[in-house]
Amino acid sequence: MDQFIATYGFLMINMLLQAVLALSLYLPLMAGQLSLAAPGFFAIGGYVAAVLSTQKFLAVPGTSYGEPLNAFTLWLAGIFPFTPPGAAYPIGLVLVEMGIGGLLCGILAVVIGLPALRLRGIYLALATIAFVEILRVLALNLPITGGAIGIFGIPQPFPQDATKFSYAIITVPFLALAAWFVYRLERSRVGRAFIALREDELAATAMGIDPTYHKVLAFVMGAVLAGMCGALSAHVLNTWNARQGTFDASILILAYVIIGGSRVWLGPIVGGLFLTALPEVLRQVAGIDGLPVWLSSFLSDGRLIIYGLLIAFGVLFFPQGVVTPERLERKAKSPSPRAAEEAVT
Amino acid sequence: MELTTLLQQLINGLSIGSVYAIFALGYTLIFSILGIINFAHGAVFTLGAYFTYALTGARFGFNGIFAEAQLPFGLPFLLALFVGAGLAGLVGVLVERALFRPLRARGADPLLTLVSSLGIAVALVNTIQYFVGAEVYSFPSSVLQGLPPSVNFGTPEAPLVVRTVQLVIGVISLVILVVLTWFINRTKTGRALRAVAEDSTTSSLLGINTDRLILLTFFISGFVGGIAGTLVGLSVTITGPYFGIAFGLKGLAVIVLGGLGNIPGAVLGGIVIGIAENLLPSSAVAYKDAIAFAILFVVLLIRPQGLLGRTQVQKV
Amino acid sequence: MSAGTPLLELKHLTVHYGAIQALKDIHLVVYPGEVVTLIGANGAGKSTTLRAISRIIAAKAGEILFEGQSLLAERPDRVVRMGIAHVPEGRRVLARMTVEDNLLLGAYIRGDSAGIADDLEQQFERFPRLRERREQLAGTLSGGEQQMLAIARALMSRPRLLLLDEPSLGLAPIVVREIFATLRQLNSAGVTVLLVEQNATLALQMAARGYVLEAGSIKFSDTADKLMIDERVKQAYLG
Amino acid sequence: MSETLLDVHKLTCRFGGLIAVNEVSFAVQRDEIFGLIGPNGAGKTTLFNLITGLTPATSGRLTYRGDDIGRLKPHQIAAKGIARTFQNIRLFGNLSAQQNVMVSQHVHTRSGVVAGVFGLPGARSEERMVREEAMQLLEMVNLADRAHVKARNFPYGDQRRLEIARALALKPQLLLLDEPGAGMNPNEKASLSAFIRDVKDKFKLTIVLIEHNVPLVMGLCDRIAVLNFGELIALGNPAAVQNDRAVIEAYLGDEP
Repeated sequence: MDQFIATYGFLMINMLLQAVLALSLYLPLMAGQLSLAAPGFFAIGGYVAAVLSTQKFLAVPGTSYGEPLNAFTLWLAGIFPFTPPGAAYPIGLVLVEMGIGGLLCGILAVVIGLPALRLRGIYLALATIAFVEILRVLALNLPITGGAIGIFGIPQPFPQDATKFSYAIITVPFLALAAWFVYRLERSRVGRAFIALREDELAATAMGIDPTYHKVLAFVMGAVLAGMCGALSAHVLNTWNARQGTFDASILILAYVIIGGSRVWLGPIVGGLFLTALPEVLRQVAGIDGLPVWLSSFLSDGRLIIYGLLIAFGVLFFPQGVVTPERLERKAKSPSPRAAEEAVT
Repeated sequence: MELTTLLQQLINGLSIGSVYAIFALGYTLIFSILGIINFAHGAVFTLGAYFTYALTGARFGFNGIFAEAQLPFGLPFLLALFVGAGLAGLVGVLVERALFRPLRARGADPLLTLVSSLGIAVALVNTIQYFVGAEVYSFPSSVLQGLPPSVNFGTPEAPLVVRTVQLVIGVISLVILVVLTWFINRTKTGRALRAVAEDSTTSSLLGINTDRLILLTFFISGFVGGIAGTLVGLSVTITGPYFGIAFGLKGLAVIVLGGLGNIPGAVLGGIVIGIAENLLPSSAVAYKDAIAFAILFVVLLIRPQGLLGRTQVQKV
Repeated sequence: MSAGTPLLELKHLTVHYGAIQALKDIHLVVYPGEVVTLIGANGAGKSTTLRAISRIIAAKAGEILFEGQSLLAERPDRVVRMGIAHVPEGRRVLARMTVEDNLLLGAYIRGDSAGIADDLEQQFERFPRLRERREQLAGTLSGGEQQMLAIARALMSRPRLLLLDEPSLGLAPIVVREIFATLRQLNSAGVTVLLVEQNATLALQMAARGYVLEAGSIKFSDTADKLMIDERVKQAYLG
Repeated sequence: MSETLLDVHKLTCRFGGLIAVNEVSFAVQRDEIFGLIGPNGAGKTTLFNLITGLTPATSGRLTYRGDDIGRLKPHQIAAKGIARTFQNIRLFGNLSAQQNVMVSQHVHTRSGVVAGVFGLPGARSEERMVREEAMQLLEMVNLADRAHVKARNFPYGDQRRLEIARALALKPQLLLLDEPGAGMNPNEKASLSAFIRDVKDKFKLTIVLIEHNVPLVMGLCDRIAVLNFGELIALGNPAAVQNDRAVIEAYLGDEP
């Protein structure tokens, strides 16, 4: 088990983070807005955490890291008593960074969203791609982001010998909360307005739903989630640079949502978890004894080919995604055969 | 800026701009007919460059399945360029047959086609890497055999030196632009193509086999994409399998600037962005790659239909 | 008149739009040389019937025969090649192309450039206003001119059966009269016509026989003269 | 029948060179059923789009209960109490019948994201109320037994009734019905008049309707406006309109 966690700890954490990102793209999509801006906000969140943790909030006293905390950060760190002993950085501050990152992204999302969300369909997608690319070029050139090198040595809120899996203590609740939020949102008045806009914007506005307000709201919620996710990811990765949150990531996150299912909260999560794990799964399959050499070499070196083809053909076979509201409902209504049997006896 | 420098920058801009233009035409043709952006176009661009590279008889690097492989023959550059582009066109055809047509037949949301094209891009890029590794390849200087590396259009006192490669690229792209424009505007098939782009249902009521024309569109799109890939590869280097992705993104800026689905718009957009990038003051060169996207973003907000596009009335 | 083998025959034709049944069990026959009309209210399924014949929408069940040959396995462009031209509802001229381009596209299936040139001339004789506007973009034409263009374009394929969907839609009475006069000429020149019209009076004046469509089914059919005085038709469509 | 609910004054709408609605003026009185007829393409639906703000008017004035609504956005007009149905039915296809109706209660409810997500008491009671009201409306259109069926899976006639139920959930004073009988079978059509009257009385509505079925319009409407080529060519009670020469010529074709 320890061996497994040591090997796959990082992968598992990454799966959870990607699932959150998938939710952040799903939120605007819920209101019918195809926004690919999530990686941009993800990158900003990461830089916020990287800058704050390496330059503003200083390290825990008694460790080899830097100077003592100032009174404010000490106080912040003190609110969360579960900072593991021996850690270079309090978990509490990671949470504070997530809050700040999310807040900043939310504000930026309002500024960008108000003009951009007048665009429809592919035009909005293109505008958000432009946003992500502009951010990337800025990140490569600005002093505060460390230029091409980026920011490294982001302190870990866990003892030095701990595995990345320790992050589960933040990541699991984070994903759970995000999922719960979206799940509840779908059943609320505002969520219903989102979905109505996605189904038929014209009819929805004729029924009294303000399109601009709800589109911007959905966009902002997605941005906040992506920013928080970025802040956490910066700690997980230990370093942050302009390669985080690029156009490639936009593609990938969109694929999570479309393959997983774009009409219900569980879809993006399943897509994010599964597609993040897939390359590793393929690598493992390649390692099975007895496979012909060419096949195992293809499975390991060519796994991204398979990955791409799976996305390309996945939409052909699962046009609604793997998880659809209908499938979920059927599951919920009809008890499993086992349960039915037990009920009889 | 001195006049000669300015002229030189303009020529450079025009040269790369015309490559942007033919590349963007590949996007815009497919968009005008299917209403989707084919994100695999950047990967097809890369493929074209690699095909031509192989066809000139050049040797591959140490990585990948084809390590150190080399064709037993070498075509002259111009021939290799067109054969390579033709192969890239066939890849486009394959993508349409295997994916886009079945998706259309199921009445799939355009979003699905978009995601599917992204998947194809990932698969193509990694296929390249699988076979020939991720090294940088540059065309051997012998491809432009006999031509001097640069030409001076000025006087010895006031030189106006242009790299021969820029000229070659500019001329080839302009020829392709002219031929393509003639084909679309003056031939029967071109007329049918425009009809399908405007209204595919009505076109089929006129006896046009829309599926076949869509296939042709994918071939042309892949072909011009492949040409652009080779030309950029010739001008700089082939920077690896991801060569086309960044270029592909820039192509998006070009077509939005001109107006999605608008053919003259793509040409205009390409040239505008090519020149804009080359006129950038040297202090801002680091931001060169952001120029296209800044233009894209601003154009979308101010005039989403692009420079030459028309507004569409929403039907209630 | 109604003798010999039918040119077009629909048997048990059923069409669905998603979960909604648009046409149920349609039977309809058109003999060579006839003008047959399909009348009914908005949404009764008139256009759907024409679209099913042109194979733009799939039939769920039933059979469509043209000169005894099934159309169900054919693509839309093949149907045109077999001799059926469809003038769609709302005209659907290619607005961003010239009048001439539109007409030439009508002859897309043909390869005889001399014959095409003759036919082009013939359309310009028939509709002189199109000649004046030859180089103009079709989108800039008036509604009546667009309707003429749509009909002329369909004729460029030399069809044996012309499917006409609401040619009077949105046109002034005087223009409508002009268009219907042309249609009568065409018919006497040997073109068979299946005409869909909401304006029942107009349609019945021109047609030999008519079918009345209601909510996706044929309610009844008869000769045009009898339908014209039929109380049920009068009540529902003639006011 | 004296109070003017909706006043349309010299309303004009151009699309490029085409004049879809040309200087149309009329007033709809509170409590009447007002018919809008005319050949296809006469501008009837465009007029509905102008009234509901979906299409901006080129010129002219729209007054609803004394307020100028010409510059309001569609959702603001809906909130003021004008509801509509669509000629080609625009339900939220993937939502259940009940959810479709619940969407329209948006303007009468308040709870925001936080209240909704955390299930605060206010939001919960609001949600319960919205659910119940939706069921009542569905019962009235006889769809309550299929409240959880997706809208797209209903037959044509049921979809029309569901669309009316959805419009009623806005608690409008003015209801615009765009061809409520289109695509209905004769049985459904026959009961449509009674249904519309019933709805009108129950909800104290004023109704403007576009309809092609002549007997239906003549039997149902208090007054009728006739449009042709975007112009108002007649306005009056059914008998007067039916005998108007211009109407006969425009609407019924070139009568011999």
